[in-house]
Amino acid sequence: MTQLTPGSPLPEDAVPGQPGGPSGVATAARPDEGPAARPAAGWRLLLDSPVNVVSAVVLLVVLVVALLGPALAPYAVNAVDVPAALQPPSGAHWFGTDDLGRDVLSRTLVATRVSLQVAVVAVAFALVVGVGAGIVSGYAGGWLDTVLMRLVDVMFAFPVMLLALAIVAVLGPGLTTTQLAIGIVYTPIFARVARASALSVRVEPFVQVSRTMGTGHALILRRHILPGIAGPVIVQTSLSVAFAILSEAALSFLGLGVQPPRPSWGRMLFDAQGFLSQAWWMAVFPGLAIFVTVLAFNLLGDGLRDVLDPRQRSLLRTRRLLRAHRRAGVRP
Amino acid sequence: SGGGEAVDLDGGASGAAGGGEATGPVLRAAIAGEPDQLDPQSTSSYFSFEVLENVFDTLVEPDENLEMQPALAESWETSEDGLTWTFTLREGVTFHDGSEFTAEDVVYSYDRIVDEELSNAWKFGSVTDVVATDDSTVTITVSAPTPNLLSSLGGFKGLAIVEQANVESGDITTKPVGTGPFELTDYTPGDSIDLVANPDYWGGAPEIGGIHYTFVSEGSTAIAALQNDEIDWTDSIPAQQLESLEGAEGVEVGVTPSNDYWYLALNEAKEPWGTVEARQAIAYAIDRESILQAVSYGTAQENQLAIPEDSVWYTDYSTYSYDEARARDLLAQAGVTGPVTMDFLATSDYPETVTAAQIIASNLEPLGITVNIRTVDFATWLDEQNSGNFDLLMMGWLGNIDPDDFYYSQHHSQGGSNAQGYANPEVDRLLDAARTETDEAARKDLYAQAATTIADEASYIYLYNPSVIQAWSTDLEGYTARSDRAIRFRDVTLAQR
Amino acid sequence: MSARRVAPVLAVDDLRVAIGPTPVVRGVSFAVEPGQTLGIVGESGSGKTMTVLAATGLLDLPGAVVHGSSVLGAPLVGEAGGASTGATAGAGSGGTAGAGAGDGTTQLVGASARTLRRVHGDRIGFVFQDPSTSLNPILTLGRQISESLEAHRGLSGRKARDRAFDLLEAVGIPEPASRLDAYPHQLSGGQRQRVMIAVALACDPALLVADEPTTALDVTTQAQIVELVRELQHRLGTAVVWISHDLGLIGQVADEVTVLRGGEQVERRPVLDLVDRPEHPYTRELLAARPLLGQHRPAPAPASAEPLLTVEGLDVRFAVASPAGRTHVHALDDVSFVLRRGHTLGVVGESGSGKSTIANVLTGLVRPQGGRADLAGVDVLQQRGKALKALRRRIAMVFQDPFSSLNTRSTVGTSVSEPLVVHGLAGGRGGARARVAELLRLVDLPAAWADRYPHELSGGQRQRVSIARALALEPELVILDESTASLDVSIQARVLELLARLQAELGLTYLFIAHDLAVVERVSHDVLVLQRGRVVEHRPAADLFADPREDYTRALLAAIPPVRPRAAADRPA
Amino acid sequence: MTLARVARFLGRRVLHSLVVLLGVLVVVFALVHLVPGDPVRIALGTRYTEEAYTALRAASGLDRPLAAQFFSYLGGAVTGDLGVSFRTGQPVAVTLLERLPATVSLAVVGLLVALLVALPAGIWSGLHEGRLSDAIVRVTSQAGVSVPDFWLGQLLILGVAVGLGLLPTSGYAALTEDPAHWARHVVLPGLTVGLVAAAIMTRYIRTAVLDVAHAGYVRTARSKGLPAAVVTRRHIVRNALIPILTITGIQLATILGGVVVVEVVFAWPGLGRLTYDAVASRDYALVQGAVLLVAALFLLVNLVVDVLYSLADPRIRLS
Ligand SMILES: Nc1ncnc2c1ncn2[C@@H]1O[C@H](COP(=O)(O)OP(=O)(O)OP(=O)(O)O)[C@@H](O)[C@H]1O
Ligand SMILES: Nc1ncnc2c1ncn2[C@@H]1O[C@H](COP(=O)(O)OP(=O)(O)OP(=O)(O)O)[C@@H](O)[C@H]1O
Ligand SMILES: [Mg+2]
Ligand SMILES: [Mg+2]
Repeated sequence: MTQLTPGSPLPEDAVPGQPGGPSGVATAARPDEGPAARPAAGWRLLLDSPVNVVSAVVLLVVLVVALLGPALAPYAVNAVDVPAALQPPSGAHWFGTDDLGRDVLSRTLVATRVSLQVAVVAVAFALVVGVGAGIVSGYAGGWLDTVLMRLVDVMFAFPVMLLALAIVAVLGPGLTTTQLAIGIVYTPIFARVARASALSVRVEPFVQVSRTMGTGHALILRRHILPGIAGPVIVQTSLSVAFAILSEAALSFLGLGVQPPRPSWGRMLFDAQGFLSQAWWMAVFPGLAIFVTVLAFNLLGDGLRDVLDPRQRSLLRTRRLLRAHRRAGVRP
Repeated sequence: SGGGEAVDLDGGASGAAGGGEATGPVLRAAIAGEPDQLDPQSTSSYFSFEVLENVFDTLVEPDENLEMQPALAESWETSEDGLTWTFTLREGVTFHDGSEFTAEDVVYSYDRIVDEELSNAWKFGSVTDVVATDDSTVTITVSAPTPNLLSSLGGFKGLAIVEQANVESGDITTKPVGTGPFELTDYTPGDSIDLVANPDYWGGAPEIGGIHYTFVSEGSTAIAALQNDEIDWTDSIPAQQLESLEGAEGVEVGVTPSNDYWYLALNEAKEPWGTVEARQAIAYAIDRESILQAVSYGTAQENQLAIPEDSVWYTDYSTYSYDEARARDLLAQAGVTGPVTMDFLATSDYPETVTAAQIIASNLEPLGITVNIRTVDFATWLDEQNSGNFDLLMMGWLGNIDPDDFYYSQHHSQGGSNAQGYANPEVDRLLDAARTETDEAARKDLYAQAATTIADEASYIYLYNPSVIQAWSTDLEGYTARSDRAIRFRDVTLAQR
Repeated sequence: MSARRVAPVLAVDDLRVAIGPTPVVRGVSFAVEPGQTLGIVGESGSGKTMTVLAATGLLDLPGAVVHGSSVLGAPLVGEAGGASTGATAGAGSGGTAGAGAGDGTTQLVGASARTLRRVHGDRIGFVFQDPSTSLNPILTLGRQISESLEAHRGLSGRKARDRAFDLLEAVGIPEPASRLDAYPHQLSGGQRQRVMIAVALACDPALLVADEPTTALDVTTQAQIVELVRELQHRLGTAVVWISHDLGLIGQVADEVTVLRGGEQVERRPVLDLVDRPEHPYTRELLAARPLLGQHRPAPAPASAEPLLTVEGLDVRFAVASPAGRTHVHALDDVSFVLRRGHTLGVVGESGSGKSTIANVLTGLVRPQGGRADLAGVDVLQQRGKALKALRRRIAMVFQDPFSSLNTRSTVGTSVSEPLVVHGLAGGRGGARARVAELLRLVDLPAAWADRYPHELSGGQRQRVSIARALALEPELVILDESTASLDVSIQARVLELLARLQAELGLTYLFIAHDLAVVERVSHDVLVLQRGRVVEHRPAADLFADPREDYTRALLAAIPPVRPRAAADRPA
Repeated sequence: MTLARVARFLGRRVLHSLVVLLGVLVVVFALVHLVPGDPVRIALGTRYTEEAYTALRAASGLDRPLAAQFFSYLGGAVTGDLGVSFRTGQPVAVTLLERLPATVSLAVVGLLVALLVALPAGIWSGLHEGRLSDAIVRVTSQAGVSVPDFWLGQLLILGVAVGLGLLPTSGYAALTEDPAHWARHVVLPGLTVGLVAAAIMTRYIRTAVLDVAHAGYVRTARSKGLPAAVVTRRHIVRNALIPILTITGIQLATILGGVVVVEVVFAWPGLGRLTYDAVASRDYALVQGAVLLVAALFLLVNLVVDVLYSLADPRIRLS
């Protein structure tokens, strides 16, 4: 469910258009002789939207927490204090305490690193393997492409959660397994995105030109293909990290992911399961942490897509101009 | 109808017995998990026994005080030398499929357990022969006096009398045929099991019409269902939610101290745990009170030996207390100087092991012991335990009645469950002697000595006896939560809805 | 021009459009009378589309603001122009004027959506540029035509179908009866545009707006569409606003022409006036740059020059996967030719005739099924490894689209120096920079532009960069595949000049691919005409243009607009 | 001719699905057979004896060479025999089929909920791009995508079932046996599944509508002066329905294979929970079968979507 969306092989959403690609931009400004003004840089467009700014700030905070987690935590993360168990939020324990008297705030903070680490390692794995396979497939074509893409089809036929479960069943639960399982599950989507982009970049005239000049594959890959697929891959990475966090949470929630006493958000929700009616805070705060982080990644991914998609991009520029105009108090 | 084929029902909770018999309301029971199979002699799942308790009979069975009472055997005699037991069987008992229950069925059932080396075969350790003297008499010969034979044969439905045809057809795993108060009519895996009252039950037909079991592992779900009158009975109640149930209208809560016990065991094959002092250090280092609170919310009974306080076999013992300084000393005596890492084998199937592990990890940290908690499924857990891949583990023993059950196989150097590798000739001698001692006072004394030594040397670090926690609707009358966790519904009545 | 002054069908006055703060149309005025055609011409981005969309109330852009006036006249076509009306015209169209002025006219700027809906399709019909996307793929043609009849005339069922049939017949669709239930993808591009015209004319509108209706089509198809519109207009007396960036085409269709530049109307004149006595320098520039037959000839090349490239029996087939299975396209079928050193060979033909495939074979992008190609003794198709790399230095290619043939992420310098780096000729950082500067100067660009990115350049400048890059390795043969096709005429003219100068200076040999015969005539010494992968004619340019032998060639030539607008020829002043 | 084309198109799709299914089979088989550890030993657990081990190994065919095992598994799978569960000794196929209706009924309810929410929201938002309402729909759907479904389920249990005591929190009756009972119980899990799916679908539907809304033929339709409702219905929505159909199919397939956690939270006896239990008890034969079944369902649903797609789109039907 939640965890599954990334697998949905929908080209519309999975593969945003090529930045600077030839398609769809015919109506956009085509300067005649005489250079055009340099358009607003991508990151400025990105930070133009308050939603994106808020998302970026949230992610920055999450990142800081992930890096400094234990230092920020008011209590030792695994310090058991059973007499103080199940205390509601208070001045001493902002997020209350769990069934072993551990500070929920401290655990939520420290869990940030674990949850993020699992997601990032898993997505990094998927990115390296998937993008590698996708580029080879898209650039080389031929039987290699056929074989790799059939393999991707096969991977797509597995429901994400079941595949992850099956991998955990085989390798046993734990941090490494979780990372590997999520990584494997997300590999095909990267392969598809990279392949689609590589394919579209490969037939770009500027790549054809390189080939007619006798440029070697390595240089073409490095100079043209890799930068060419960067946009879609960045978008996919942002979205995949979001979904990987959810996947980790789901696996840990089933008790098959991160193992105690190490806290992850999903594991904390697993621990909270039996205490829903007495200690809502055990479930609400880690759940919120997941929700907010994932939402920020998703919104930023959306923002990135808007900025990296040429069609959206021109629209954004127009809006930006409009706003600047309105601010200046000039009526067109 | 009585004889003839099993009555086929429309499979619903509305179950109406055939043949025009009067029927009572159907009891809806939510158990915390799903049986793995329904062959009483093969399964080791408590969820199976929750159902099968009401489907099968044993020769004898424990009453509420765990004294053995006649069941399929009406009476029995022991020879002078204590080596021959003669059981006289009840007449006129039939299986649910209508076939007659005879001595041959007893012989078949016991032979099957021994011949196929089913998990309870060890209970026949001293039995040399089981013979059907005539249709209603069974003679059992033992190699040495076996004072606990009755509790071995009747302690729980793992020793149930099964029907040969049912076993051989293979149906027993899904549609078992017994002699008990209820007949199993329908099993929908993943969903429910239906029993219908057996009008011909030798103990008298049950008042209720049948039982509809569902499997609800989520405690809060079960509790809500009970409060919403969707079920009449459940044992899927996490201790921490007991409070929310107490005083709830229309709900009765049963909390009874059980015969089960939970313990820690250190792998003596791994250093430094082969040293008594090192094990004792751990026994002093753990905060029993916190563990007890966290796993049971005050419902369990602390106990530094296995047998609970209510039992006639109880021995008073309270050597250990939470004492960090003492633990340090002992560790030093054991020659432990540097930091130690400890592999704690826990299992997700018994969440209390995971909870306790986290507390213990926190307790041992100041001693320089780093505890790595490894949580695996129970099958793997057993495998790891048997292969000796652990430093420390926590587990419980359930459903024991005789003191021999509590100590022999766990601590005798030849014991089948001595995974921690404890060996003490003196304990061996005491346990062997107690096995055949027929004088109850002398026997109790032998066990007291053995148990004290075992605890002193921390073969097991005993923690507590948990309670049986169940809750049911006030519409359900005549039900008691038993300390051996047998769920018996044959004598209950249920107000018509 | 007709001597009688009649009420205009559409009168636009001082129309201004801004998108946000950016003005894109700055005061355009024109009027079009019944039976007349107004041509709007201008370079890409000059505001042609914006003008008509704003004038007709079809502009639907967030942030667009329209000022000025655009009045749709009330009179029925029949009353005003004296031309015959269509069979069903007039019935019920009288009372449709919206909440406009009391005189029955309708102000379209700022009109309510309801008013506009009544006008669109009924009084104004539209034909857009791309016939492949303008028709709904999942509705039958009949349905798409009858839709507006239903909305505006209350026609449905049998009657609407009959009318749709008449319209399909009128726009020259063969077997109209069976086509009523066909879907757009079952038609060719030209046929689709005919259907679009049928859709636009369904309700006998007083005004037909055609925005580059032929730009996506072949020259021959373009000629047919032009003919069709003229014929219908003549029959129905419809007023037409025809947009194109091609002054030659506008000359053919328009009575009056409006020239736009950067959103500004630089000139509005009757077409003959404009052609004969252009006032504004920009108009003059446009006229001069117009590729016309028989105007320019390339500098003669030595006829005795040795052959540089010899191609024999080239054969290329592509496997194409369609939803219905695999089929084959015979892109090149036994193509042979010789190209002499210092000469230019023009390759012409309709879209899909195989022009680019020749280029792709020679540059190694496509592997042929048969045939050979010989570059001064080297077999082009058989080289491997080092020899192949050496060969790549000798053949350079310039592609059609200046916007996509440069990597937007690389600076001009990086792009131009890429071949140098690849072939190890960079000679260190400084060496490469110097050579890039030299190359940029060669194509008339400031050397300092090496640090610019493509988006900072105009189309013509980008194409110059592409040419500089092609020349980096001092190739013997330069292949130009539609290298000027996407440029505006004035810029195209300058690039063609540059090519001619480079050929003269460096002694280059060109393989010049184009679909525009006038352009080809301007640069080619020899011409090769391709039709569906086969060579139909291969002769010296002068001979071919003077005396085309094949029908196909003649059709191609006929499609080129004449020097003097045909409107003039048809209607003597 | 048309029929033959469609048949040829479908034939290729079926063949493709079969190839993929074979791949799935290989992967599933490899997953279980090429990893360290002895499934039989672990499956036996407490019941482990030398004989039982040998017997179960033989019964599950694990004593034969790998290739032989694969081909017999393949042969079995083709004839509907997926082996026996290590834990219960029941045929895997029978167990799976018993659980299938629960999952399918939940998935269908979830999908209905999703469509009910996502169709209007997605279409509205796509048609009103850039407006405030669009922004609200976008952020809300993004929030829906970001909520862990099990958390949502727990919040629903807390709020609706425990807090208000309105609906049962768990349990199940087959739809065919007791529809009223089933209906009461399906509400909460159905909502949980449906709301998350709705969020995802809203986003895709919005994209589909947006793509179409910018198409040339929509401008043509406007230029005909058609009423706005006609343009929206006939030209935008009908064209967008083709990709929406695909999205719906994929979503159904996704839900079918993805309700594991929700089934666990609501004690819904479907395939997901079965798989979870099988994983927890390391019942490899069952895991293998369940994954295979769900993958097959996924491919089947996609195939059905392709059929509908080819019928709905004249470009494929008649090309
Ligand atoms: N959707 C849009 N958003 C912002 N600016 C636009 C948009 N469409 C066009 N423009 C700008 O409006 C100006 C006029 O564009 P218009 O489409 O009218 O040009 P045109 O003369 O029709 O060009 P072409 O020959 O390429 O169709 C251009 O500068 C263009 O950049
Ligand atoms: N890579 C390819 N795969 C399949 N078919 C191709 C491929 N390249 C070209 N074709 C087909 O080969 C034929 C010739 O194409 P080519 O590009 O050479 O035409 P062209 O004359 O250059 O047309 P245009 O004027 O449109 O550029 C066309 O029918 C085209 O569809
Ligand atoms: Mg335009
Ligand atoms: Mg071409």
